[in-house]
Amino acid sequence: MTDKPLKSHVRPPQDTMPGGAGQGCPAPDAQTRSIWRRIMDDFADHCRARSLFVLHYCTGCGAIELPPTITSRFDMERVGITPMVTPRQADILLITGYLSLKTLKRVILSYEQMQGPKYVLGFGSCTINGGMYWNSYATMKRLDQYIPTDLFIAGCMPRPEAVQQVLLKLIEDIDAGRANAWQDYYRNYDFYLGNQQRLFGAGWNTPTDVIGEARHYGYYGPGTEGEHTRLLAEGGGSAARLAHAEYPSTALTGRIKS
Amino acid sequence: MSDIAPKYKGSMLRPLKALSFLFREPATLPMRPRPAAKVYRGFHLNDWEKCVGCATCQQICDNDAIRMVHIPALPSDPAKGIRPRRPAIDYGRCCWCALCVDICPTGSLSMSREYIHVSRDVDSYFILPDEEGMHGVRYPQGWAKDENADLLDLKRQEMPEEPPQERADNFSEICEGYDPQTAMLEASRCIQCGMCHDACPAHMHAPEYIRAIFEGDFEKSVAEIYRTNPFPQVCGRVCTHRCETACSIGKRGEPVAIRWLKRAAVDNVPQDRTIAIALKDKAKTKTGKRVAIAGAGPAGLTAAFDLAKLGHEVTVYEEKPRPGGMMRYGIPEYRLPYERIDADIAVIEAAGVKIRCNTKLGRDVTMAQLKGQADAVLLSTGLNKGRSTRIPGSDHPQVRAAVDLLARITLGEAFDIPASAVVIGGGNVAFDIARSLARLQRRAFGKVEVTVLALEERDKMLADEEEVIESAQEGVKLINGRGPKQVVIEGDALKGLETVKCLSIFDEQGRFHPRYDETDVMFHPAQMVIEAIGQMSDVSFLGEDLTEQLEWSRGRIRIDEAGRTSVPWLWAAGDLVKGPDVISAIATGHAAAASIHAALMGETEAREAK
Amino acid sequence: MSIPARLNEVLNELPAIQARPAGARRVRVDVAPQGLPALLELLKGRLGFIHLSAISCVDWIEDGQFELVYHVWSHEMKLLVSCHVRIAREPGVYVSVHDIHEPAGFFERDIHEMFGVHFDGAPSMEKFILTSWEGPPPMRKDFNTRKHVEETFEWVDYRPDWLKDIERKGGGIES
Amino acid sequence: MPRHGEGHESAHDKLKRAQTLEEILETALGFEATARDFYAELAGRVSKPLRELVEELAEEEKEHYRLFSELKANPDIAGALKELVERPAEDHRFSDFIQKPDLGEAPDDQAILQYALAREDAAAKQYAALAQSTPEGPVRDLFTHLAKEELAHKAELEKRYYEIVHSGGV
Amino acid sequence: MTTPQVPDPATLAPSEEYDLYFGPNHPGIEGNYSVRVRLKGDVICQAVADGGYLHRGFEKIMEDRLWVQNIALVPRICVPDPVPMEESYARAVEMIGGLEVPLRAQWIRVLMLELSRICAHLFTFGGNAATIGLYTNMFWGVTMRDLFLDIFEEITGARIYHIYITPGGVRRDLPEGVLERIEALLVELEERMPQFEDLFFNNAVVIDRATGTGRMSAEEALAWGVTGPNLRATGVASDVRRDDPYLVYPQVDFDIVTETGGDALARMMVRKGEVVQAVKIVRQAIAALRKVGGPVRCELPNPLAWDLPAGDAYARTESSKGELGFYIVSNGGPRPYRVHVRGASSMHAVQVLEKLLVGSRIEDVAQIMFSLDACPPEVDR
Repeated sequence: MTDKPLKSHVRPPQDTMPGGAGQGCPAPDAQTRSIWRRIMDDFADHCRARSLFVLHYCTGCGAIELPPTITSRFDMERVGITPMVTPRQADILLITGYLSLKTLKRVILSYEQMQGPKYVLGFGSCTINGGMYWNSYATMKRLDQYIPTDLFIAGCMPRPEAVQQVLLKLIEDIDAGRANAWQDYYRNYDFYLGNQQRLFGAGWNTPTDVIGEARHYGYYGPGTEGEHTRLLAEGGGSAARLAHAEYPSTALTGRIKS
Repeated sequence: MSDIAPKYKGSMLRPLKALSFLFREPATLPMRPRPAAKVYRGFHLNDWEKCVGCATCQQICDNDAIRMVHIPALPSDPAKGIRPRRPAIDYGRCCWCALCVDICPTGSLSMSREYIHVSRDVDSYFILPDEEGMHGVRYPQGWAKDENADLLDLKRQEMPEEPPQERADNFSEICEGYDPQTAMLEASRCIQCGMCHDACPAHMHAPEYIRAIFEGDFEKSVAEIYRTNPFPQVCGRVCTHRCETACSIGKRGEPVAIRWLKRAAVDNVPQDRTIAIALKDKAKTKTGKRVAIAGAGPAGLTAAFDLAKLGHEVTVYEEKPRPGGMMRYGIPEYRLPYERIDADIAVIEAAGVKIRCNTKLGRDVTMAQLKGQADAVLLSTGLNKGRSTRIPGSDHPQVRAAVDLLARITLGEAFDIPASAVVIGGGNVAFDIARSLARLQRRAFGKVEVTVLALEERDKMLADEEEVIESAQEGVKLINGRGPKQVVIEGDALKGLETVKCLSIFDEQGRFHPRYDETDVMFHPAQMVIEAIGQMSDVSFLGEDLTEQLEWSRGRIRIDEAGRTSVPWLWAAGDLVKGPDVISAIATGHAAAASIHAALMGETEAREAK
Repeated sequence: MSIPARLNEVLNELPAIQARPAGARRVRVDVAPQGLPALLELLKGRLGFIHLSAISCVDWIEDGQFELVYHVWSHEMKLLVSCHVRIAREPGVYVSVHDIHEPAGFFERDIHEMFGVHFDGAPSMEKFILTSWEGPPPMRKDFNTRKHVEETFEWVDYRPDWLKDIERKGGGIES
Repeated sequence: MPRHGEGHESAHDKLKRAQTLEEILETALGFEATARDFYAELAGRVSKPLRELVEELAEEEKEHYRLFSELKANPDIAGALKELVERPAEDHRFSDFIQKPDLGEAPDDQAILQYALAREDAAAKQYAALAQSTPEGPVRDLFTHLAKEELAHKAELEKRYYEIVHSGGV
Repeated sequence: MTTPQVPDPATLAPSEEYDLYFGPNHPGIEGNYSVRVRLKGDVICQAVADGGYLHRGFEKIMEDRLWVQNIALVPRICVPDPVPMEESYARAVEMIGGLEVPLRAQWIRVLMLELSRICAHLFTFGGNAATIGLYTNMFWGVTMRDLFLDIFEEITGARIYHIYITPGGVRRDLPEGVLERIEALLVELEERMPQFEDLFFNNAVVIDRATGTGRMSAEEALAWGVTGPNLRATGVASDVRRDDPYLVYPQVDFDIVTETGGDALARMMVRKGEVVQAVKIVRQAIAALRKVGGPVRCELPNPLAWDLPAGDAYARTESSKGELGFYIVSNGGPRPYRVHVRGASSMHAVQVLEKLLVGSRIEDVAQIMFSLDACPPEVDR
C-alpha cells in the first residue's frame, strides 16, 4: 500500500437515471420493458429464486454453521438451495464472518467470476463494522465497501435458523425484483475499485474486465469509471495485468529444488 | 480394485437394513426459528429504570461496540449516581459474549432469546436496547446476571475496628484503617465510572486516587486527593461520604470504601512527602496581596491553603486556642484524633498560612482592623452556638447545649459529669455527645446512664447508621418518636424531661409537620438535659453599620455562588453560609478562594475595593 | 516438584545454564544463545526429549531483546523443558535447529514472519501467512495495530431513526 | 396600639356578640390589621438579618388582610364559603411545644418565629372553638374557613422554623 | 479498453508436469486453506501448503485486551473444536495467577471438553466421508453433532462459541435436567454407532480408498511433531490427558485408543474409538457432577482492575486435533504481554501434509487432509 490513492472519495448516487450517458444499450428498467419482456423477467426471477446455488467457499469462521444449514437438520434444499463448488455456476456468495485481506482478494476474484445476477450475503458483525477483529491489521472491516452486499444478518455467528431466514428473505427479494445490489458493482465500479486499491495498492487488478461487462450489460453509469479505474489503466494493458495477476504459475517452480 | 476382504463383503440383502429408516422420526426441523435456550445470549435488553448510565458496560466491551447516548429527558441525579444516558450497542461489532451483562453494576442489562435480524440497511444494526427487545416483540429474557456470573466484587474489605468493650471507656480511635494490601484490594473493586466525582460537593478526583492506590502508588494518590481536598486525614474519617451513596457498585452490593481509601492513601505516605506533594504547585512569586480569614474551620483553612499556594499573604484568626473549628471542637476524638487534624493543618501552615489562635473577632480584633490589614476578608466562623428548644424550664443551668459540652471535652475543661443524662435530638451531634458522655460516665461511675430522645423513627434517623449501632454497643439507650414537652424542675434541682409521643414528622408532601399525641407523656429522670437540635452562628462581631451594609437572606449573609457578599471586600464560606458537612465547607472554601484570587488579581473589572 | 536427577546430570554438563522447576512437569532452563543447539541435542539424545512442542518468541522491547522459548517434551520422563534464550533485537538473527527437530521449520518461519527474526539455515524463510501484507512484522511491539487500523479503514457512521430524534431533542452519542 | 398579646381575649367576646357575616369579617380584619402593624413596627426595631424575616411575616399578614377583605366584598359570601370549607386541613401542634414568649427588646429569629407560631395557633384554636359554638350555617362556615386559613399559615411558619432552627439553614 | 490477450500456448515451455491450485475455494478442504501441487499425470511430485487465508492476528489483538476480555476471543481460534481453546487459555492464566479452580468447575470443564471432542470427531466423520464422495455420512455426522450443539446451547447460552470457561472456573452452573438429557443423547449416539460403522467404517470402498493413503510410520510421526489421533494411529500411545494430566483427568478412567496402520483408515478408526472413550468419560463426569457440589468459579477480582503477576506458563490440552498449547507471558499488567497458540494442525496442515502428499494421487489430497483433521484457523491464528 505504498502509493495510496485519495483517502476519502464520495460515492456517486445509487440510482442513476435509465439510459445513462455511457455507451452501450441503456439498462432495461422496469417501466419501458415490453409486456412480453416483463412476463419473461418475472418468470425468470421466480424460477431463479427457487433454485439458488450457494458457492461452497468457507470464507470465515461462520462457515461452520453452513453444514447444519445444508444437511438434514435445517435442510435448505427444501427451498432449492444447495452448495455449488464453482463460482461460475453459483448464484449466492456467502461471506460467513470476517475476511482476512488474503481471502478478500480471492473473494473479489470469485465474485467477479460469478455470473450476474448474483447475490452476496454478509454473515455476522464482522461484515458490518469489523466485528471482533475491529482492531486487527489483517481483516477488512466493512464488506459493503469492497463488493455490493444484498443482506446482512446479525449474529456472531448467525445460527442455522438465522441463515434460513436470510435465505428466505433473499428469495422474497428476488421474487420482488429488489435483489439487484449486483448491478451496483457495475454502476459504481470506481468506488469499489478505489477501496480495493486502498488496501492492495494501485497495482491491484483482476483479470475480469468489469468495465467491458458494465457496458455489455448496459449498467455503465457515471460511477463506473473514474479516478481509480484510470490508475488501473495506467498500470499497463491487459497483458501486464495478466502477468501481474495474483497467482503467477511460475511461483511454484521457483521454489522446487531440482 | 483389490479384492475386498471377506469380512467386508456384505450380503446381497444388506441394503435392506436401510428400510428401518422408514419408520424413524426425520431429523429435519420445520422452517421456523426454534425458541432458544433459557440462558441464550440473544439481542440485548436493558431495564431503563434500573440502568443508571455508569458506562461500565462500555469499559468492559472488548469490541468497543457500546456507545453511551445522552438522553436529556431521562432522570439525572448526581447525588444518587444517576446519569441521563443509556448504552447503545453496535451489532456490527458485538460478539454476544455477555461480559457487559455480567459486569453491569445494577443488573439492568441482560439478553433476550431473540436471535434473528435480517436487513439490508446497515443503520438497523445500531440499537438502543430497552425492555421491549430489538424488534419490540418482548422475547423472554435469556442470559442474565446470577450470583455465579457476577464479575463484580460486591463485598467490601473488612475495616478492623476496636471491639465495644475495648473502646467503651476511652477516646482511642475506633477504625484502625486499611493496611496497604487491603487498601489495594479494596481499590481494585472500583470500576472507574466517575459517579462519586459528580456526587461529591468538592468534586474530588476519586476514580484517579483510587486507581493510584490500586497501582500501589500512594504518593500519586495523595497528589490526586490534594487537587481538591486539603483535609485527607479528616475527610478520610468523618466525611458524610455522599460519594458512596452514588457509587455504582453500591446499587447491588456494598459501595467502594472511597472515604477509607482516602485515609489509607495519606496514612501510607510520610508527612514530609505529603507536604512536598501538596505544595508542588505553590506559586513561586508572592502577589503582595494580603487576605484575612476569620475562623480556622475547614472552609477558612481550605481557602487559606488555596490562596497561600497562589502566592497571597494569608492570616487566619481563630477564637479558640487550637485551629480546626468544629473538626476539633465538634467531633470527639474516638472519631477523629486531634493529631490527624494537626497533620492536615501542618501541611496548610507549610504553605505559608499564619494562624493566630485565641483571637476572637469582635473581642481581640475588630472587623475594621481586618479590613485595614488585608485586601480581602473571608468570614468562615461557622455555626458554633447550640440552639435551645426553649421549652419551659430550658433555661435551667443543667440544661446544656451539645456543642458547648463537646468543646469543653476537647478543651479539657472539667465539668460535673452527671450520673444520668438525657439528650434531645437524633443527629450525629446528639450521638457524639451521648457517646462521649457515656465514656466519661463509665470512667467516673463505672456505668452508663445516657438516653437519646430522637423525634424520628428508628429507620429514618438523621445520624449515620454506624453511629446508632455503635452507640447501642456502648450502653447508650435510644428512644425514637419522642418530642420534648417541658423540663421538670423541683426547687432548683433538675429532675428530668417530659416528652410526648410524636406520631409523624413529615406530611405527605415531605414537609416538616410534626403531629403529636398529647396523651402519651413520658418522664425521663436525669440530672442533665443536653439539647442537640441545631446550631446557629454568632455574627455580632460584624458591628452595626457593616450588618446594615450587608445583604441578608433568611437570616444569613447573602453571597453569590462564589461566596462573595454584597460588600466587595468581604467573602463568606462554610457553615456560616452553606452547610451541612465538612466536605461542603471545603467546597465553599475553594469557591471563595478562587473568587478572592480573581478579584485581587483584577481579572474581574476592578470594582472599587475599599 | 524438584528437577529429576537424570535431567540435572545432563544440565550440569553444559556451561552457563540455570534451571529451576516451574510447576508440575515443567522445568525452565535459561541458556546462552550459543549453548542451545547442544542442549537440545543432549536432551533429545540422552533423555528422550524428542517432541518439540513449540518455539515461542517474546518481544521484550524495553530490554531490546527477543526471547526464544523452546518447549521440548519427553514421552519417557513425562516432563516439559522450556529452554529460554535471549537474542538481541537488532539484527535479530539466530541459528535454526530444524536439523535436530523437524517441526522447528514451521515455527521458525512463523517467527520470521511475525517478528522478523532470521534463522540461519532454516529450510524456508519465506512468507507463509502474510503474503498479502507489506507492512513491518506485525507481532513486534513497535507495530501499533490500532493506529494502523485507524489510518487504513473507515467505520460505519450509524444514522438510525431513534438516534436522529434523540439528537433533535438535544441528546446524542457521547464521545 | 393595644399591647400585644391581650387583644385576643376581648376579641372572643367581641366576636361572640357579632351576628352578621360582615361583622365577623370586620373583626377578623381588625385582628389581621393589628398583627400586620405589630410586625411592621417590630421590623424597624430588629437588626438587619432578622428584618427580612419580620417583613415577610408582615407581608403574610397583609396577604391575609387582603384575602379577608376580598371575601367581605364578595356579594354572595355564603356561596363562596361553601366550597372554601371543603378543603381538608388538620391541626398540628408545634415542634418544640412552643409557648408564647415575651418578645422583649431584641428578640432573635427563634423567639420571633415562636411568637408568630403561637399567635397563629391561638387564632386558629379560637376560630375553631367559635365554629363549634355556632349553629350550622354561613357563620359556622366562615369560622371554619378562618380557622383553616390560620392553620395553613402556621404550617408555613413551622417549615421556616425547622429550616432555621433545626437544620441550621442548610 | 482492449480485450485481454492470452499468451499463445505454443510459446510456453513443454512440460509434462503442471501445477494445480488445490483450494482455497475447494469443497474438500476443511475451512479456507490451499495446497499448490505439482502433478505428473495423477501423481503428486511436489506439494507446497499455502495458508494464511484465515489469519486474524489473534495473538496481536489478544495483547490489546484485558485478561477476562480474551475469553471471548479464544474459542474463535479453532472453529470445529472451540472448548479446548477456552480451557487451555483459562488454565494458562490460572497457572500464572495461582488461581484454584473449584472441583465442580473442573468436572464441568471435563464434561465440556469431551462433549466438544465428540462434536469435532462427528464433524470429521462427515467431512472425511465427503472427501471420498460418501455424502450420507456428512448428513448423519453433522445432524448428530447438532444435537450436541443443542446441549451446549442449553448449558452455555451459545451453540458454537460458548465463552463459558473463564479463568477461575466456568461462568454459570449447569441448568437442571441437562445431565439427564446428555445421558439420553449418549444412548442415542451409541445406537447410531453401528449404523455409522455399516455406512462408513466397514464400508469396503472406504476401507479400500483409505488403506495406505497418507501412511506414516511411528518414527516419522514422532519426528514430524505429529500429535493426537494422527500419532496414535501410528501405534504411539501418547495422550496429553494421560502424559501431562490436567483438571481431574487423573481420576477419570479411560484408555488410549491406538491403531498400527498409520494411514487414513487407522486415523479414522482411532477417532471412532475416541468417540467411544469420550462417551465413557462423559458418563463418569455426569456421575461425578451429581455428587460434587460447591461453587463453579473461584473469587475473581474486578476484571477492569486485575493485574496478573509477572510470569509465564505453557498449558497443554488434548484437543480433538492433537496437542494444543497456550504459552502466555504476563509482565504484571492488566493485559497479556504475549500469547502464543500452538495449534496441533500447525504441524499436520503444513509440513506433514506436504510430505504425505508427495507420491499420493490427486484424488486423495482432500482425503489425506481431512484424515489429518487439519484445522486451518489453528495454523493461521
